[in-house]
Amino acid sequence: MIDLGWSEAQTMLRDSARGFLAKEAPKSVIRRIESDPLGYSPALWRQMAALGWLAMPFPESVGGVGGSLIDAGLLAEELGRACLPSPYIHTVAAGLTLLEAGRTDLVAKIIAGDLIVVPAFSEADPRPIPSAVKLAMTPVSDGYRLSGLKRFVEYGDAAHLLLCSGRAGQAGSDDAVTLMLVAGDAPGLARRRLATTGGDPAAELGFESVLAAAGDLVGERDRGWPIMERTFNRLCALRAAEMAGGTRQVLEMTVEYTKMRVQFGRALATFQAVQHICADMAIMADGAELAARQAVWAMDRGLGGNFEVGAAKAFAGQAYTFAVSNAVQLHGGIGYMEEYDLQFYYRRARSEEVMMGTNEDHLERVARALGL
Amino acid sequence: MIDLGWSEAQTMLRDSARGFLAKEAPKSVIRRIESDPLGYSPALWRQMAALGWLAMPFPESVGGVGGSLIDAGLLAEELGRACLPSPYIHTVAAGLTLLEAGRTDLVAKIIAGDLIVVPAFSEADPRPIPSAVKLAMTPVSDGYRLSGLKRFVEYGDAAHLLLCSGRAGQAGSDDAVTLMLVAGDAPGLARRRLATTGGDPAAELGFESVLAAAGDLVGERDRGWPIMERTFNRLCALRAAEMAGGTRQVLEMTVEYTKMRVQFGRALATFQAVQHICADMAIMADGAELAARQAVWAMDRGLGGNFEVGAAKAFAGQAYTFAVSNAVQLHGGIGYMEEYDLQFYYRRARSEEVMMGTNEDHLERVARALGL
Amino acid sequence: MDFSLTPEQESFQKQVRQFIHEHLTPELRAEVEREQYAIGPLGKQFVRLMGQQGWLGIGWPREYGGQGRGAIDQWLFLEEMALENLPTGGLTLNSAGPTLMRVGSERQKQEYLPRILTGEIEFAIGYTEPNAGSDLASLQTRAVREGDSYVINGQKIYTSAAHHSTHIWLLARTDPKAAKHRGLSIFIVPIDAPGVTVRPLATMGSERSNEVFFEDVRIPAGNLVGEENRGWYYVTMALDFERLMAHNRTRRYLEHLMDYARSTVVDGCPLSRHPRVRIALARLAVEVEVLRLFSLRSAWMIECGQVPNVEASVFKIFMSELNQRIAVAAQDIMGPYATLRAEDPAAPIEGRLEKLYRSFPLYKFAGGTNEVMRNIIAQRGLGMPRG
Amino acid sequence: MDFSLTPEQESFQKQVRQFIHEHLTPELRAEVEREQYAIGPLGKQFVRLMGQQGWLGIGWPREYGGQGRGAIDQWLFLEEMALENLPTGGLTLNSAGPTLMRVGSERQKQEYLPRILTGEIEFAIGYTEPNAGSDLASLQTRAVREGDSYVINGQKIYTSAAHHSTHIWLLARTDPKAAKHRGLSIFIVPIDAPGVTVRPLATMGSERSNEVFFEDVRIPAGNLVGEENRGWYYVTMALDFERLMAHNRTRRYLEHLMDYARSTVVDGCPLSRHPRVRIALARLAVEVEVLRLFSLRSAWMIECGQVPNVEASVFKIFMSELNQRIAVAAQDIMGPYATLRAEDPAAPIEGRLEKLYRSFPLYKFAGGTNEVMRNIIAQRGLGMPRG
Repeated sequence: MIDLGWSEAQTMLRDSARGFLAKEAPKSVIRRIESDPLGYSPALWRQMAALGWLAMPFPESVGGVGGSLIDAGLLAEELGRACLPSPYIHTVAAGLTLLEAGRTDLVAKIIAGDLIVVPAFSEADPRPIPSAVKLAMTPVSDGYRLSGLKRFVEYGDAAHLLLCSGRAGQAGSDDAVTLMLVAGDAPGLARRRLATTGGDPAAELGFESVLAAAGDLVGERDRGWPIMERTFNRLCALRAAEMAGGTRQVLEMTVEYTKMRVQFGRALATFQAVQHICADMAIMADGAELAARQAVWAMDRGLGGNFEVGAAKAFAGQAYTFAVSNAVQLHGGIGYMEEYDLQFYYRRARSEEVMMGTNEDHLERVARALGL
Repeated sequence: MIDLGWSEAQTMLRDSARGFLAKEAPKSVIRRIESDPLGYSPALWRQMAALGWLAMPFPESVGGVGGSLIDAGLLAEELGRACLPSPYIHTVAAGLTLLEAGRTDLVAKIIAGDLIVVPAFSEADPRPIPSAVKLAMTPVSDGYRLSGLKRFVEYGDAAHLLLCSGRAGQAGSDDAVTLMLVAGDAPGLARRRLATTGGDPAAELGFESVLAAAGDLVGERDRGWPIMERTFNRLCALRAAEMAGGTRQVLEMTVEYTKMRVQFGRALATFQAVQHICADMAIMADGAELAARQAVWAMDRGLGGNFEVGAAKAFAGQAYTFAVSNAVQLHGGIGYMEEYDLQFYYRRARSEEVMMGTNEDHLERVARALGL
Repeated sequence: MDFSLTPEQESFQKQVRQFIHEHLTPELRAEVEREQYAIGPLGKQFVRLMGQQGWLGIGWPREYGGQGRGAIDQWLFLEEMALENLPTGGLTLNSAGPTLMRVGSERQKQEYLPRILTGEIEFAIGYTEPNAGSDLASLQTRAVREGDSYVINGQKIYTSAAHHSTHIWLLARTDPKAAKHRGLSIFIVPIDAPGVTVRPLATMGSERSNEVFFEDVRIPAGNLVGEENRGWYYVTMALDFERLMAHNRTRRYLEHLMDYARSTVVDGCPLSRHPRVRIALARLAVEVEVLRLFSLRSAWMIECGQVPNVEASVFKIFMSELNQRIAVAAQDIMGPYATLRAEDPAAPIEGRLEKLYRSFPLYKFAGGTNEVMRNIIAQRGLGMPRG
Repeated sequence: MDFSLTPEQESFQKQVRQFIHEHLTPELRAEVEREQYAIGPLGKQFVRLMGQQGWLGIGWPREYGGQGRGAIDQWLFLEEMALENLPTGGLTLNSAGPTLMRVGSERQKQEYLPRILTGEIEFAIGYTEPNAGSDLASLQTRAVREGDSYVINGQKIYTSAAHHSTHIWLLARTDPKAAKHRGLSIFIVPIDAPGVTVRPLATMGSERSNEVFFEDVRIPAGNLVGEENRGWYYVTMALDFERLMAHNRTRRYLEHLMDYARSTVVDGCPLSRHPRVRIALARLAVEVEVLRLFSLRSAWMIECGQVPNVEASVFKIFMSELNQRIAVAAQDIMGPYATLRAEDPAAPIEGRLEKLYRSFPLYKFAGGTNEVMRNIIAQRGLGMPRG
């Protein structure tokens, strides 16, 4: 039954999350996190685990709270509003894949806040298409040896565990992708954090004959593409939710600022040009929110989701960068200063728009989903 | 020496042309022309000839007034302002090619207002690229027999003479294009006016074994592409000037209307949102004008002009359609009514943007000119 | 959070499709394409048929002969109809009718409501005047009480349905001394009342519109709707009944363009495989999906008993500007073929996208200009102060 | 109508190129990239060198030691410098200096003008305050006459050159009772005057900016420029000297992007051969050309003795929004590589387009917001009435 609102429980979760983040993750904390080599806050991570955020989408049978991906999406919106760097959506998306692969041992650790797992799919060619997966996974007696490069892997340098895509077969079809878990501290793995616009810790991972055990295969060898695609879709749906949250927050900050800022004896908010720009931001924010929520819902329902997720990621990306650039314009000088909060969103919007598939990459996925 | 203004003589020409068109070509006349099968007004054409407009770009040695293409560009701007359908720019562009080909006999007739010649380059694939030219020109003893189709040929059904592109050679390279003059009433030539948005008389020409005399070859057989390109560039530069004139006129009409129209006790022109839209229209109008004038100047100077003309045609096309859609929006209902003048510009802008190469076709030409 | 229909809603949707499938003849389809908003003879027949079979009243309360269905069902119905560009009873059914239910006299209810439901009565909405567009409340048409009658003088413009309607739902000034919003009243004026003249207005988009002139038009006082001088309030109320909007008309334009791209081969492969065209189409498809979500949101809010005021403005702006983007994309993809009108034998997809170019401005200024809509979003939605 | 340079202008352009070629060391290039508008030690040296060789004064009248060249020559000079992002003396040379020539005292002219020309003196422009941005005339910094001195108290913000300047060109309120435009005056304040504090402001775009605080700063009355309370008039005059703008900084961004597209192979061919990328780059190239024409137009008008007021606003809006379009196109073309900052070893084209994303907002609000610029075009250019 059509229901576009949050339930009562979800409303409570949202309010408590917003309160928690306002108190524990003000911009001073985020500033510290951005300059910290880890790129996220382990202390906050433990608190998030204690609040049950990491248990949210997992069934009670494995120690979860039996919520849904929709609850995780709600939290992603709040994380986006707070602009807090954290591997939450990555760990949730990878965790659900581990759950499906029967790795309840790892899921339990995730829920406890003891394990950060992130998907490591993107390479030198960062497009989310099978042919871009090139990491070599050479079968050896005791498992596989991995060689190659991953790039733009968010939290890839801090994660305990990486869910890596690669190629174990000879040539074969484009789709013959294999998924493998690799420890973050595996010998032969060189991790380097990239310096990005967003200050979010995307990393480059160099694999030099990194050993992975046969038991760390996720799904079957050469048949990993559907799993990878599902993981990717969940991740991108949550990312769209994050961006929708960021868009909404930026709109609200801008409306507040223009109400308060007086020029020519009038609040900026009374100028028609200002109102019309804010109205356009609101339209984009509404669209991003609805599209993102539908994408999360579709993934929660177990639908394929290529269309919904592609649409959400592309639209939310467009909405977020539209919002931040107009927000800075309406703030004038102060919005451009490092010490003001808006710049976090401005920089993050750029990174989020192009990571995990650019808008155009997702539009290409949409085109395929439409049979074009 | 940089000089972006009109000379004194040009200013006089402009004022007299504007006065003439205001008096002789009001919208009632244009309405009549649009519904007339000819698609232009022979009476006005004779008056234009009498005013020396057709003599403008031709040297005195052939009976011209020794003006320049720049003067013709100025007149094209005024024709665009008046929104008058007329084969002026077509005949000027084709006429200069005839002049270069030594056909002073025909040029004299053009100047006298007795001959309308139009380029007939576009076919079923209307892109302005050599490979799109397919009209067969089969050599026979007494000349060539032409078979095939031309489409979107402006004034093609009313012109006395057509400057046709085609292929006389076997296969050969893409560039092996041949140019040929064909009488409008040649046996085997079926001409049909298309029903277009702009109401401008673009035509479809069916050639069934149409005979053209060997003497009507323009340039050398198989070596027509550079001539065709030069003709096309002159034509498009003048078209850009027409569009720039239309853009300026639409802006002025809109500013006047918003000054006069009162809503909520204030002239529309006092609303900031209205002012900002008009400012954006003005920016585009200025850009279109400068780019068009530079393109006309470049062709007058005998430069290659692919970059300047491509830039002008693409930018003016964008400017014109931007202007008309905002103009209708600011006019509200009245701008949407057939009996109001704005709709002529609205419809014409669309046709002019996509005829003679779409914006993208011209951007592709720009890309090539830039060596991309 | 749920984006799916109930099984009952799905089955209702199927019924609507079935009904359309049964009654959409090629002739009706052709008429609809030709006439657009101006309903022709076959369209009128179709409306009557819907009336007979109860389709007009799906959203009306049972006490007035309707089916009393929820907003989601109504929305599904509108969507299916919009996909085929079919008439649905329009503002008569969804604005004037519900207003009459609330504030009409018993006699008016009995006289009009049943015949609205059968499609016999149709109102043309007579609000806008030459000098009262966005600033509607400044209108000047006068209605003066004389005994048991009102005498009406003035002029309306852009009265699009006037030539196929039976009545005009007229907003006129009854108290010229009151503040401009306070001296207005609503009247029902038969289109054939002496002194009413309908003059056709041709539009750029080929939609028929009209001017309506009132010269000493005398109507019974009983044709006043509700109380005198409360007209502005009723108009506002009526607007709130119009918040349900279908997005499928826009979707259909995009489908036409996709069909064109799939079936047109350039440089050896269909345009739909050219990267630029693919991405352009996918971008529009995403926006059409967002538009669908906007229309779904309004339906859901009404279903929940809320009035989607700001949300309807969001839909309206996005819809109208998306129509423009589709028209512009058509131009980029089709080139000069985008300029061929339906009557030209070489026109692709029956000239529908050519027509869209001439029509899209209508969506941007009609029913409240986008500028006014943006004011609403900023002021009511975001709480920004009036300028 | 002529778009070509005279042979003399072409030869002057060659001289400028030659000068740059001789003095643009890799070290200076690196500093310029790093510091952007914050001129570093090598940039300062370069300015002094230009001063010694007479390049700073090419547009100044001969009587003040300049070359007295026309606006087209000045424009050619600025364009060549902008292409390499080199400092040109900025507002000291092109705004404050010419204002001093017109309204400065004889002593001020002798004290400042020669040393401006040698690059020894540089002014930071002290106009904007935290509560006086677009509405500059509402500024609150006070200058009070006390005997032979003025005592200044207040705060300026976004004083971008303050940390490498020798003086501040200060706009302060001298008559708090007058209408807000009428009580302002211009002062020259040495940056090392007691009571002046420069606090750095870091920006998102990594440009250095500053706040400047004035606490009982006492300056000689002779540092008043022109007459008391005529400051607003001088500011307006000074702005009219700033109408000459180079477009080449924007062009260079596009060239970087084209280089990237030419040298990056995707799916077996360079990005510059991918249709979507080609058309996107060509579109930007057309817009850069239009921007060039806008800047040329201003130069030509000044050459003809006109003040390109509205035309400068047209340039400024188009330039700033084109910078944004280039940054967005970079994102579309480069994908995540567009986010790599200069300090990352994997960053393409030295991170310049990454930087542009963080910087482009500056162009849109600094030096008059685009909103104010649009007001100017509408009101002064199109004659639309004030709201």
